[in-house]
Amino acid sequence: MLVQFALFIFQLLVILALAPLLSGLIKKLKSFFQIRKGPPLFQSYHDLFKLMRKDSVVSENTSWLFNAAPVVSFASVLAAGLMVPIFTTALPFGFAGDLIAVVYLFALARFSIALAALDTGSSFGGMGASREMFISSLVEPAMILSIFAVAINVGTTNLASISTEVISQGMTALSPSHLLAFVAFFIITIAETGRLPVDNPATHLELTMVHEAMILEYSGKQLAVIELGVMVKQFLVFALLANIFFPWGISSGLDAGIAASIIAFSIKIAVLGLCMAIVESTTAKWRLFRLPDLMSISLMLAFLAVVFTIIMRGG
Amino acid sequence: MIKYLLLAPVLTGILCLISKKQKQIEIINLLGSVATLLLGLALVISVFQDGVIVTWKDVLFADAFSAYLVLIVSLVGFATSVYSVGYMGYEIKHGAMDLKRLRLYYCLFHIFMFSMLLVGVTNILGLWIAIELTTLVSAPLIILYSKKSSVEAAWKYLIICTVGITFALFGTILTYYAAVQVFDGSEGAIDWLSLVSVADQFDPVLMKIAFIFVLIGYGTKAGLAPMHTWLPDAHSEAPSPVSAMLSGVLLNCAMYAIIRFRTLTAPSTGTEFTSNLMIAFGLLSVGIAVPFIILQKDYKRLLAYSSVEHMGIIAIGIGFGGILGISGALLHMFNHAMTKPLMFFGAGNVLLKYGTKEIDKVSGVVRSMPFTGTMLLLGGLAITGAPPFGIFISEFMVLAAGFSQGNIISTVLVLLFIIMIFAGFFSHISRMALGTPNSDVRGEVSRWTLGAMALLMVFVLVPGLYIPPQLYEMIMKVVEVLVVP
Amino acid sequence: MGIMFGSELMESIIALIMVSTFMVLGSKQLHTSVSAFQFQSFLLACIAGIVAFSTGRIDIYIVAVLTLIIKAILIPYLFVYVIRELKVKREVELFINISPSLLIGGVLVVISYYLVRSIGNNSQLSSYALSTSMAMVLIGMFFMITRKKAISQMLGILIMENGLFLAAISLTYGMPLLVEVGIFFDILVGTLIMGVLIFRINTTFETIDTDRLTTLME
Amino acid sequence: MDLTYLFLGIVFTYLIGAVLSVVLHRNDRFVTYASFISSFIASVLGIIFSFSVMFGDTFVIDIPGSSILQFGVSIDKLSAFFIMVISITSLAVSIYSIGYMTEYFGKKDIGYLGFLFNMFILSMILVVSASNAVMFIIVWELMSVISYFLVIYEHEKPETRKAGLIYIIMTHVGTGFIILSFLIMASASGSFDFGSFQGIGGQLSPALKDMAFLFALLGFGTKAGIVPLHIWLPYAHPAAPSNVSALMSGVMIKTAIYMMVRVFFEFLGADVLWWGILLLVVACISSLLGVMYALMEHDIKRLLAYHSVENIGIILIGLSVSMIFMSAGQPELAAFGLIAGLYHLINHAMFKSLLFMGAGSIIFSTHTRDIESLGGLIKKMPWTAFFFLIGSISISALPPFNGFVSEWLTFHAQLLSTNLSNNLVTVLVLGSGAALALTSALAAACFVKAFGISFLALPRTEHAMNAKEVPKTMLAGMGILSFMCILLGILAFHVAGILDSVSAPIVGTGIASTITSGLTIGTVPSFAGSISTTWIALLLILFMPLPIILLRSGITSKYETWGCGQPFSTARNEYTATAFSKPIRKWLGNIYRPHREIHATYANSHFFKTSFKFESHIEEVFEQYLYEPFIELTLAVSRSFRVIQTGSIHAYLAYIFAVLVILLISIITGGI
Repeated sequence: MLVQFALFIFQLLVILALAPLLSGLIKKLKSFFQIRKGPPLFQSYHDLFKLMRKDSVVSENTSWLFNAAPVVSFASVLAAGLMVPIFTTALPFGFAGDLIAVVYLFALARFSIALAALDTGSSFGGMGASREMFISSLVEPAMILSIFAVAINVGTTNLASISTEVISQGMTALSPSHLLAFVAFFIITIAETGRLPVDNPATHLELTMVHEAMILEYSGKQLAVIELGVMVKQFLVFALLANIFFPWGISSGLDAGIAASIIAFSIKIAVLGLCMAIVESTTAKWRLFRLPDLMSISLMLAFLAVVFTIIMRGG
Repeated sequence: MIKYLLLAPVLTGILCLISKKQKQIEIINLLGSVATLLLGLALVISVFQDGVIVTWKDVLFADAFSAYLVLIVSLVGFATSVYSVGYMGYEIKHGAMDLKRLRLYYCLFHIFMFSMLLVGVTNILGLWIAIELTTLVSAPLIILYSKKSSVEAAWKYLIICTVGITFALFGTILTYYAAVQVFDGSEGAIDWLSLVSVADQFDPVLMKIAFIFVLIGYGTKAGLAPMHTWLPDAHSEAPSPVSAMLSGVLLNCAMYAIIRFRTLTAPSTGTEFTSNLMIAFGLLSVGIAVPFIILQKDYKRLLAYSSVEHMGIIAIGIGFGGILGISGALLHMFNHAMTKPLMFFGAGNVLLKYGTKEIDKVSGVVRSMPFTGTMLLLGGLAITGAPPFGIFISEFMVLAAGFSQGNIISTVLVLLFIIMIFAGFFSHISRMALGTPNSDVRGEVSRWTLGAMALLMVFVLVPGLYIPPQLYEMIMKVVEVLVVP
Repeated sequence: MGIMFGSELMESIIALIMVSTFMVLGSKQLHTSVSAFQFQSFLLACIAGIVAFSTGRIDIYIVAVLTLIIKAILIPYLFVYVIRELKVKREVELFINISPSLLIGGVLVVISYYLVRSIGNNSQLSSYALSTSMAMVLIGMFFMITRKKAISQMLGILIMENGLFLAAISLTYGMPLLVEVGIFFDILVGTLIMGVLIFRINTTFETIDTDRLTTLME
Repeated sequence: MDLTYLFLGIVFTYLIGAVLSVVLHRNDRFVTYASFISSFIASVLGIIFSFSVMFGDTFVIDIPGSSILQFGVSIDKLSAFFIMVISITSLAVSIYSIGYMTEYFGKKDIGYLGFLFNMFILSMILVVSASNAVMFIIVWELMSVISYFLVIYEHEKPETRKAGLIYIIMTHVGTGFIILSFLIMASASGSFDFGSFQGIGGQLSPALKDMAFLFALLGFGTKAGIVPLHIWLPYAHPAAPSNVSALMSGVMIKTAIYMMVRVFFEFLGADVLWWGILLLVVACISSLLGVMYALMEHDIKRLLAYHSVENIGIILIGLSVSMIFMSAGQPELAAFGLIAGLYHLINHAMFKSLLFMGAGSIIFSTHTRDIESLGGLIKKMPWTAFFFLIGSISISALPPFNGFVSEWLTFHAQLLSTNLSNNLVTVLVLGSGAALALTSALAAACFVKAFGISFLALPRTEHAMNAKEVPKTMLAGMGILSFMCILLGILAFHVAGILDSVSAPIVGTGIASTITSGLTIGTVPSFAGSISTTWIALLLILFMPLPIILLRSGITSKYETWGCGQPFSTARNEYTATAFSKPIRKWLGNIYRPHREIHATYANSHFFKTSFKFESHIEEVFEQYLYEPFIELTLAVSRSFRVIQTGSIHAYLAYIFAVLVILLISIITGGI
């Protein structure tokens, strides 16, 4: 029981502590590719602390929902965080939700922020919410199919079990369908974390904003909570990518293996961050109405992954 | 018993003709129809308790089927005579009728009743005379208002039905001839019972020819397509109470004749011959009603075409045969006889108040005349075969019979037609009943008309939820008479 | 079954009846048609007389007399009366011309003949009478279809009824008297009502051309 | 025996409610109390009754009857489950109606509605309890007819009349198919008793069996509202008073699912593979198109009606997957699919009725159904907003509410198809997961729109400006169902056990012990995966204080929304529902076929617009390309038949003559 509680706290702390670092890392890597210095690696922490110290200005049009949305979205992202294996597969709340539940917890976060965006009555809020829900509609089918592809491969949707199962399969797990599913999921990650070419996290240009448009009216502490939530979500999605598809090195409990696990995880995340930075640096933002094409690619890849898995099993 | 039953309407008719005042005529009418109803019920009871009644030199006789028809005729006759008091009273009040015409109307009405009762309680030749008599009596009833269109309708009615009836007589004579050959004497029996007992010895080809003539002949009168063409004219042009009688009972009388002849024909020719013919005519009738109901602009014609449809369903039920098919058809006769007059009563009230027969010019009846409007809507559902009304049950029985006899294609076709008719019919009725009234019409016609409708509504609704064991037993007895092994 | 006496005579009378039917069908004058009908009714009365004589039944005598009075005298008179009163044009108006009509009439006779032949258990006379009467019923109806005037339609019906009568009297030697009387009564009343209606039509439509009676459609 | 009295008690309480409504119809207030309190009491009895049957034995009443018309009641666990769904919903709706009907006081006859309302619920209960086909069809049509009369309650409006007509015709067509299906089964069993229909599939020839299936699918599909038979829903639901739409959409269309389960599984045995596949395809199309059309609506009730199409699709996905498993001889998996379907069914009953009541509350206080003219209602009607939000979250399948559980179960039912030996079918079922995912994402988008546009930001018109919170009874009705939504979400482990006892007799095996353990529900052993909505809810509650503590300190000041450079921002600057759904409209343009019309009038030059009007429509594809051509064809054929009735007596006589001659000739030739 005590071990469980320790794991619970540890997982939470790790998520909250490392999420801003990942943001900083990607920014840094991107700057590297753009041959500029870029912000310091820990700039995200500074930003958050700065926002925490500020007062909030809230639109007079809003209702209680505007204040509740950051709370709900933050809580749901954290709850999801407890189901995602990061350093260990011995998750205290692994039973409480599987991969599908994690996806839907993210959806809950998105839902609440989108409503809050509409609550301000600003055109930007509406536009952001509209686009966000549009993109999420595009992402969802591909996401579920790639989850299916992974799940039928290993016979489970529980994240911890997926990791252990993939490890136990050894290198045979790296089948074509596994890799296809990975690519599909990577594209989804781009959309889910609001990165180029889907959304530009750095922009405040009205025509291209999606997520930023939604939270335009937030300021101060509330903005900090939202930003932290977004970072955590990004961290979790990366963790998913890392530990579903390449779980090697993850420890199976709170023991000595955890140190190795931390190192392995850091390397995996860094590599993924690098990939993301490369993608972001080499593509321009796409028009909103070209996104369906991108998501169709992802959907097709995921579908092929499913088909390959089914064909491979024979019968 | 039978004699008194026949005497009552004749007496009433004569008394109506010689009465002086409107009140007097109405009272005589009501008393007369009550007497007829009671005598009819008495006849029904005694037939079902004691079996077949034969009186007056074998000319008059009553078995279960006769009793069934008598029941229908006297019930609807009673309701209609109650309705007539309200309807004709309104017409008199508004100057559309005078006392002379009123007298004539009631007289003819009761003679009409007499002729229809006679249909049920006589032999094969008497049947012909009775049916011809119904034509002759009802034609003047149609031209009661002597409008241009009703004269035309009456002429078509008279000519086409007379032609039909002539065919029927020819068929009857051929049947009689077949019987004479079997009895091998100059004096052939003409009562149903003796004929049925030897029907299997009749010459099959002769009986085929005879049945074709009878089917086309009485089928004309029963409104089977393609001999139905007079029906929408006559039924829509007649005053509404008369339309109710024409549609509700007269068609059944003709159908009664066909069904009777079927029991004479089928034993020698085989049931396949009669069944195929009846199914074919039935399907044609139901089918032909579809386009005319869908495109109809006149609500009384709408009801008339619906009668064509229902006669078709009865024919199909008989054609499918089997206990289920025949009992379904019989029950359908009853249900249609209750529902169609209800609709014509409603239509009559609408006509009196709105002064038009065009569907498009009537709206919001439930607002302007709540009771009539509700009855129209419910009746519209009932007549198109929606549960929980009686017609649904009998239609369902017919369909079930079709399936159990393996006539699947016909059954599916019937169902298709019925549904299309529902769509057409109900869209017209709901357009009339719902919405806001398009003129400042307010109030019901008279309590008499409402009472008549309420009475019929009971008979429309009850068989849909509960078939009393008495009625069921009665139908089973009739089926015994009609089933051809 | 069968009576020896007069069966040959009856056959020839039946042949004459057939001829009279074609006379009705073939005449262009209304008066000629009515006369032909009158002649036909007279022949029918003769047949009834023969049957009555050979069977010795009183009621058939009555039938013969009734036929003579009603069909051969009363109804033709009624026709003449109506024609005179309404000033009906003498010339009949047709949908199908006389010669094709006659041809179709012939076809109908052939159909009747074949139909009756397929009935088993028939004497020669009765099959002869039956085919004639069936042909008369069919031709009567055909007559109604092709003639425009209301009054011609009445005539058609009466020819059909004559056909019936022929069948009734020669096949079964008459039906019970009560029934016969009933049938006669019906025919008479029917004719009267039709006559009345023709007057009504004439007053409301100002023509008795039934082709004009087409206000009721659909 | 006690149950008999209880059942009769339910029936008679409804009847008493109906009779009282008629008797008291002159006094609006009395009649409202009388009829809705009766239906409330009856609903309570119904809940008690259904639970006693669900945890007891099958309940049977046989009424001896003669002839074909027989009545009898047979309530097994499946029926009891549906009685429970009906009763819970009608309980809430009854309370709601007490307040809602005040809207009609003095305008309409309340007694008429009260009578029909009670009879409507009663007919639904009888539909799911009927033990014989004839009785079933009668009460089924009774239900349809009564709901028709409820739909046309406000028949003064032309669109209501149109809605009623479309509804009754469609439902009648459906009944026709049902009759055919029953007749096929009855011709094999020789009786109309449902007991004799059990396993009748084995006695039918394959062709007839397929026919029976197809006819039943078409018949019940019409009532359930599967695409393309759904066209009546978006007309009928908005036309009816909202309390009635809540019942119609929440429960009535479910009765079709009830009978589908009976016919497909119990009667026909669900042992043909393509049935399941066909149903799956239909279900996916329904769910997708349903939600897609919902997105384009800004009439709140039409929007909800289209969502019913969507949710029926989701229910049917569970059902069809279960059928596929049945045909593959895997009853445990079939049980899982069926549980998923039934779970979504009860969920949909709860949140859809809740949402319709919410829509009713909006209409009650704003008198408009157009969400474009709403806005800001969350401040005027906080409780309504709160309940509507719960409904929205539930229908969007967000954890930990009930919609999430059933969609999770459905996803897993789809995943279980890996146990099928047929690769093609497996791929198809897994592919349908994408359809379900898209559906649920679009549903979330749609409810962000529906809730956001109508409740949030500033009021767009006077309607919304003058809105007031609705009476307490209405809130209570919504509150009950909101509570149920949460309960069904967080007590998933328990509900799944109950549903298993419903599905076990149907598929032949119970799987409760394998799928539930503690507070979690999982899948069958061949596949791992589990959730615990209870724990998710606890975690969410646990984490909520965290940010709240962070936010607590510091000053929050109010200021106007940034007006995008305009001096001030007003309601006119707000995003509209049409604008919100624009990206999706453009993306799915091939399906929607949107038309846009822009009318601008100019003063002097091209640059000075005096007025500007923008219109955007989408095509009603099914009406336009399926129903209208059919109707046109029918009318054209009918017109060509008019020639028959020329009015010429000669033609009429010629018909008779022709028929006679033809028949006589065919005797000669031996044709007949």
